[in-house]
Amino acid sequence: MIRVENLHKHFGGFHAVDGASLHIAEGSITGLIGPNGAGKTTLFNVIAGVHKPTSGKVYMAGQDITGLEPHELFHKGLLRTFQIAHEFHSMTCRENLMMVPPRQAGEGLMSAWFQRRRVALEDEEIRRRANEVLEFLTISHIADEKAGNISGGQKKLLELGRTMMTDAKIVFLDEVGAGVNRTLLNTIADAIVRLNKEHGYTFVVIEHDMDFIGRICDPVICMAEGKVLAEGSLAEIKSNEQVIEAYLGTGLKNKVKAEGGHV
Amino acid sequence: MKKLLLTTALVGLTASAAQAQVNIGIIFGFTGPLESITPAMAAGAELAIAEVNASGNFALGTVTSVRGDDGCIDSALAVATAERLVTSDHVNAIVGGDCSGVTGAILQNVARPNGVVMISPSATSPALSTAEDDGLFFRTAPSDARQGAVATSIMRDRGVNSIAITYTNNDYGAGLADAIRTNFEAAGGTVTMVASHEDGKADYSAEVAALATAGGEVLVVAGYVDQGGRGIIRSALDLGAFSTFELVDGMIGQSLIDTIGAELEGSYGQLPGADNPGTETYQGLATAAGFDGSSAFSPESYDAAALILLAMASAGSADSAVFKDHVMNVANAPGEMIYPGDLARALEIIAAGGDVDYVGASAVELIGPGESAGNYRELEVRNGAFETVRFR
Amino acid sequence: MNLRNVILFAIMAALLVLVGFLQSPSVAMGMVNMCLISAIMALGVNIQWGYAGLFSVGTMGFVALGGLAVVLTSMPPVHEAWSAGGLGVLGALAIGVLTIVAAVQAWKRVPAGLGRMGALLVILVVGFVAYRAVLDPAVDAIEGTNTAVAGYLGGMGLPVLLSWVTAMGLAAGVAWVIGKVSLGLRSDYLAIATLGIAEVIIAVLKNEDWLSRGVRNVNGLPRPVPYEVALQTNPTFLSWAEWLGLGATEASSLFVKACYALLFAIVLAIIMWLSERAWKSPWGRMMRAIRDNETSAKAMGKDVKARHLQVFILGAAVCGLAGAMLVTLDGLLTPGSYQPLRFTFLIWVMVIVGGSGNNWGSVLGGFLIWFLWVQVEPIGLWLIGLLTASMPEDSGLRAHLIDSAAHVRLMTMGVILLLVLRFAPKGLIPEK
Amino acid sequence: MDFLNALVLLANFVLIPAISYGSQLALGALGITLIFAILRFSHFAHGDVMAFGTAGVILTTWALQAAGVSLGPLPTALLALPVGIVASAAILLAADRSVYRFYRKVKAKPIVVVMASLGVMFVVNGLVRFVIGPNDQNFADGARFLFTVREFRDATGLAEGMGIRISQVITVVVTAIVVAALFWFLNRTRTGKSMRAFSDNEDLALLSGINPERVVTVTWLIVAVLVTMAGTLYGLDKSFKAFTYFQLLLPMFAAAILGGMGNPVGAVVGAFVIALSEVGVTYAFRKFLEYLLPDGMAPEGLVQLLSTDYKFAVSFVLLVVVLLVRPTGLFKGQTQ
Repeated sequence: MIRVENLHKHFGGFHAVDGASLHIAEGSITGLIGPNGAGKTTLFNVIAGVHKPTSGKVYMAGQDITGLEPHELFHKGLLRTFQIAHEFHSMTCRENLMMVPPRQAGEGLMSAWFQRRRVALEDEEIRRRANEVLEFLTISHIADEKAGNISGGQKKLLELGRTMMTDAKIVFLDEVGAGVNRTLLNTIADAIVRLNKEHGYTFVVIEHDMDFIGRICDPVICMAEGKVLAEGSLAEIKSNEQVIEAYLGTGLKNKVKAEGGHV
Repeated sequence: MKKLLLTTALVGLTASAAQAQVNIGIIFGFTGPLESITPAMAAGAELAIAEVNASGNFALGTVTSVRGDDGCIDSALAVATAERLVTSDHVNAIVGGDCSGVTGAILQNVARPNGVVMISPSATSPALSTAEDDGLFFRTAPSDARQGAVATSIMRDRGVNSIAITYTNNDYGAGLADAIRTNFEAAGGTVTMVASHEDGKADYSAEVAALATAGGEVLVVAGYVDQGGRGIIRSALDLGAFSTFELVDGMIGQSLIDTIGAELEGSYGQLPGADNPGTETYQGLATAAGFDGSSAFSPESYDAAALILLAMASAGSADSAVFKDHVMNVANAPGEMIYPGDLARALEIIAAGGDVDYVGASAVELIGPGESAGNYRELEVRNGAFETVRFR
Repeated sequence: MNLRNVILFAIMAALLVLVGFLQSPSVAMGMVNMCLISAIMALGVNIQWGYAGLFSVGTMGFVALGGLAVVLTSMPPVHEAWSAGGLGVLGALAIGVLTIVAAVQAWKRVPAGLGRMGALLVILVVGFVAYRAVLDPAVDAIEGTNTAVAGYLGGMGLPVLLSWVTAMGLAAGVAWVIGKVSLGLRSDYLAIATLGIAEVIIAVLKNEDWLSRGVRNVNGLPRPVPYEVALQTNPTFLSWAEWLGLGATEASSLFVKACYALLFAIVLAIIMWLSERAWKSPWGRMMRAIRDNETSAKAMGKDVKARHLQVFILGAAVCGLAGAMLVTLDGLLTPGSYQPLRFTFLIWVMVIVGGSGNNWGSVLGGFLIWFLWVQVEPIGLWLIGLLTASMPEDSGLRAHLIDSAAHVRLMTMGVILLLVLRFAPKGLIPEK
Repeated sequence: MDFLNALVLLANFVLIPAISYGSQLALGALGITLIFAILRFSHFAHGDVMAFGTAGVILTTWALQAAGVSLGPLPTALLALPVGIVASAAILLAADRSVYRFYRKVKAKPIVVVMASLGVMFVVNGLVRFVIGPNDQNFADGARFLFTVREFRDATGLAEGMGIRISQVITVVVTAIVVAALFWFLNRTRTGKSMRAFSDNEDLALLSGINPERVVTVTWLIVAVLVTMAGTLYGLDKSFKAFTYFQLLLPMFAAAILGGMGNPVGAVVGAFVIALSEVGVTYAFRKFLEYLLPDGMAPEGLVQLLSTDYKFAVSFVLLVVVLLVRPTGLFKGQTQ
């Protein structure tokens, strides 16, 4: 589905992604783990078109998609969510979902002005779909809340919901579980699995919660210092020497940093 | 909001309370690029009004004046202000506006529709000569076309063969520069360069540098005395680019000599005015009233107001439709010559059925479409002051 | 429209009616006209800022272009000037366009490096020299023809109302170029860039005399409504006026203003209808999403760049339209009158005070701020008159205060802006 | 000889004016860039605050002149500087306390603060006219020239001359001292270092115990010094007029952005680039070329790239081009 070849992304002298190569199989739920600063989010950003890579290639279904704009990738069926929820805060949850479907007739000014009926019909259909998604995610009760006012976990659900509003092929989820309580996390996990099974979405999930990863992901890829360290089932990864060292090493470093006042 | 309503109401009330009198609107750009010379202009007009009131000979009642701001360059504001003065403060006539652009706008959008006489002391654009005005528009300043001819003859008489011209980038400057260029070239001289300058800009070295390369014996400065024109002269002297300047009417002012100093000696220029003792009288009156009477267009403003009031007296009516036909009569011969400070006497003569020839502070002589004939004084800077060389 | 908004508009209407009673109906009608134009300008800015969050402070440039469009459309052509240098100017403009196209192509085709820089430099220098060589003599010839009243190419001699359409086209076209170049910049930089570009537009208007007489102004633009003077001598009209119990002067002045007001109100109504309809459609939903979070909107497949360009052009077109209406109302084009304080910052105050992102808010802001802009001066004069009434006639302070009265206007605008930003940051009519 | 003449010509008409104008812009642009670095917004009221501070200097100068105080060949205004600085510091701090601090507290978007600074601009604009009026004010005294064009020509025997004014010398010297002092302050003192830390990373700086309000206050004080200096030097060199100072806003911003917003070195360089391009691109090079080219090859026209009407357009075209090629300016400015 997605093949990444020897990808580099440098910010000045800092090598965030340093020659990563990996392959994501169609229909899988791949977990991407690694210590802080391993380059996971940067890798996401490069694949999703937010950053242009310094070098290296990204292929989707055999097609070179390196350096395409995010909105172009969206139309190819590649979607992503963000580590920190990127909801449209002044819009209601339902509107957050309704804005997603591409090529809506009503997004053209001429249709919006002069084809009121056509636009209304189409919008009714989109609204119905949005309501279904809300139902699916069990958040129908907040459909008319401003997205800026809902809880962090609900925002994560909403982001997941947005990916359901279009015909996605592959969805990148960046730290879906961060700051989400256990109950909601389970809801999210269920939703991911169902989407994978029922709609055939491929998922790539960055997450620190190993229970979560263990529950839904196979295979799991571990990154450290911008490179891919290991790939396999979670159990295999957990017993990998290199992985343990990478986690311990930076774990210690992080501890020191935290005491030095880093946030 | 309530307070605002209240104040608006009160403003309205004070305005309507004044209805029994004769009202004169004074519309100048109290804000905007000319904001520094307009106070002296308004003071000039108000001086004439105060003089008429003090005389007790004005049969039509007490004269009050209302100031209005035209922003000099904001025609929408100018029209709104004039509209307010005419229809709400019920002014019988307008002294103003100051800049030619807004003057045209007020004339077309307010004065003509409402039939109100307008006398501008400073709008000199030749285009206003041909504007439709229904006989309502006059100006105590001559059209720039005339000044071009005068400036040319001054320079040619002094043996100048090549000049560079810089003008303030508005209709006044551009019109004047055109007039000077055409006249000077027709008289066989060379114009090396005509470059504009923007008023109120930070730095004029670029303009002066270009003018200096073009060369010329004299730099003609068609600008304003305390605006870009002065900056250009300062910069030209500092850079040694030019040493002699020909100054147009907007550039004449003691403040120019005061700030530039001795280096200006020998430069010359022209200012509207005939061989006129009135100018000096006016400056004395102005000083006594606490403002600078030599400030640009201040005498013309005095004259504009005085002309309106004398024409009203002569017509026996403050109605524009009636007294507009009397403006030319009181301004021109025959009749007794009237100078600043003589307004009481003028009113007496008029009341007695006599004829006056208003000369005023700027040697008013109205011709053709109601504009100043264009008598000019040739001035030269000698011993730190403008001295009159001759009249043209 | 909820009750609160209805009340706000009612208060605004009451203020204008009050002006009609206390000052005069003619003043009030004149203000209504300017209020309508201001409201349209504010809508233009609101489209750029309120809809898309584009901090563009180049409003003045588009307003001025609208004014230029009126001259180019409605003034009769000056045949003398066309035969003197019309071809030369057109040729020079063609060379200019070709040069830019060639430069852009070189930028795209030649690989980066010294070669590209060299090619660019050669194209630009050769193009510039050729442009000047063709343009300069043509311009001299044109400007030499009857400078006092013409000296320019004139317009197309079409009905003046048509110019309102061309104004939108002209402003939109220029906005397309500006947007292509500068919309990628971040907010503050975009502000300074557009501020500067607006100044450049004014400089062109002031200095390219062949185009619209430069600072010499174009007077006597055709009017879409009858002249007062003509009405005053029209027997039918006079009998109407008499029937209404009005003097001929007042009636004609009111009638003409009412005609303008009707025209402007129709335009405002159309723009409002289109704006509201667009804002409440999926298009509006998409724009709000883009404004809320550009990154996320991109990730959801929205072409943010193209949409920004679209609203930038739309807003510019609306500002251009307002500019054309303003010049039509004035009957003359005075390039010197375009000042950023009046035509950019004041419009921004209108949008912020009214409520950005809300069309009705912008309209209210346009009305209220124009009302204050005109009325603060007499109120200030009156207040200072009260303050200084007890001072002696010859007091220096008194004279100083009276001379300063006119500056109260700017200060008031500043204070209002600060108060609204602080205590009602969403404006008088907030976006819902 | 011809070469020397050409050089002197260029120095007199292009280099010297551009350097003194550039110095004045540099001080203004430094203030803008500092505010941007520390407080993270574009300060639109800068030109008017400059006028306010200068008005303070002028009023004091007049008082000193009336009292018969004089500095000999140097302008008396230099003595009055502290009063002007206090005045502009007062108005800046007042604006900060009553307006900007609120937005800092609620962590408003920078754009909102920019709008607030527009409001402050309107208010100060009116205030200046209340205090000193809209008129042109001249307050320069002391000697005017170090040497004049004529003196130079007589002394060297060259056909071309150049003059240097005392005000230009003061401008350049004062600018050099102020810029040097500012850089010393930012790089060497504890407060300066904490300001730089604050500018680099606000959160980190807060954690390391820097008092943000103190940093902000110090910033405004420095800005007060910079604007008053810039305004006074400009007023001495040309003249004071409230409207002109408002107009200076654009070139100052152009300079700060060109150099890289938030970068002090960039602001200084940007100011000189703007000043040089304004004077240089519109300069008519005919005379200059006449000296350098062999006889008979002298050009016919004025050899002027662009009419002076468009001189400030040059700085904007330059600005836009630089921003397109290097979005952070010539020197790396802040991106947020």
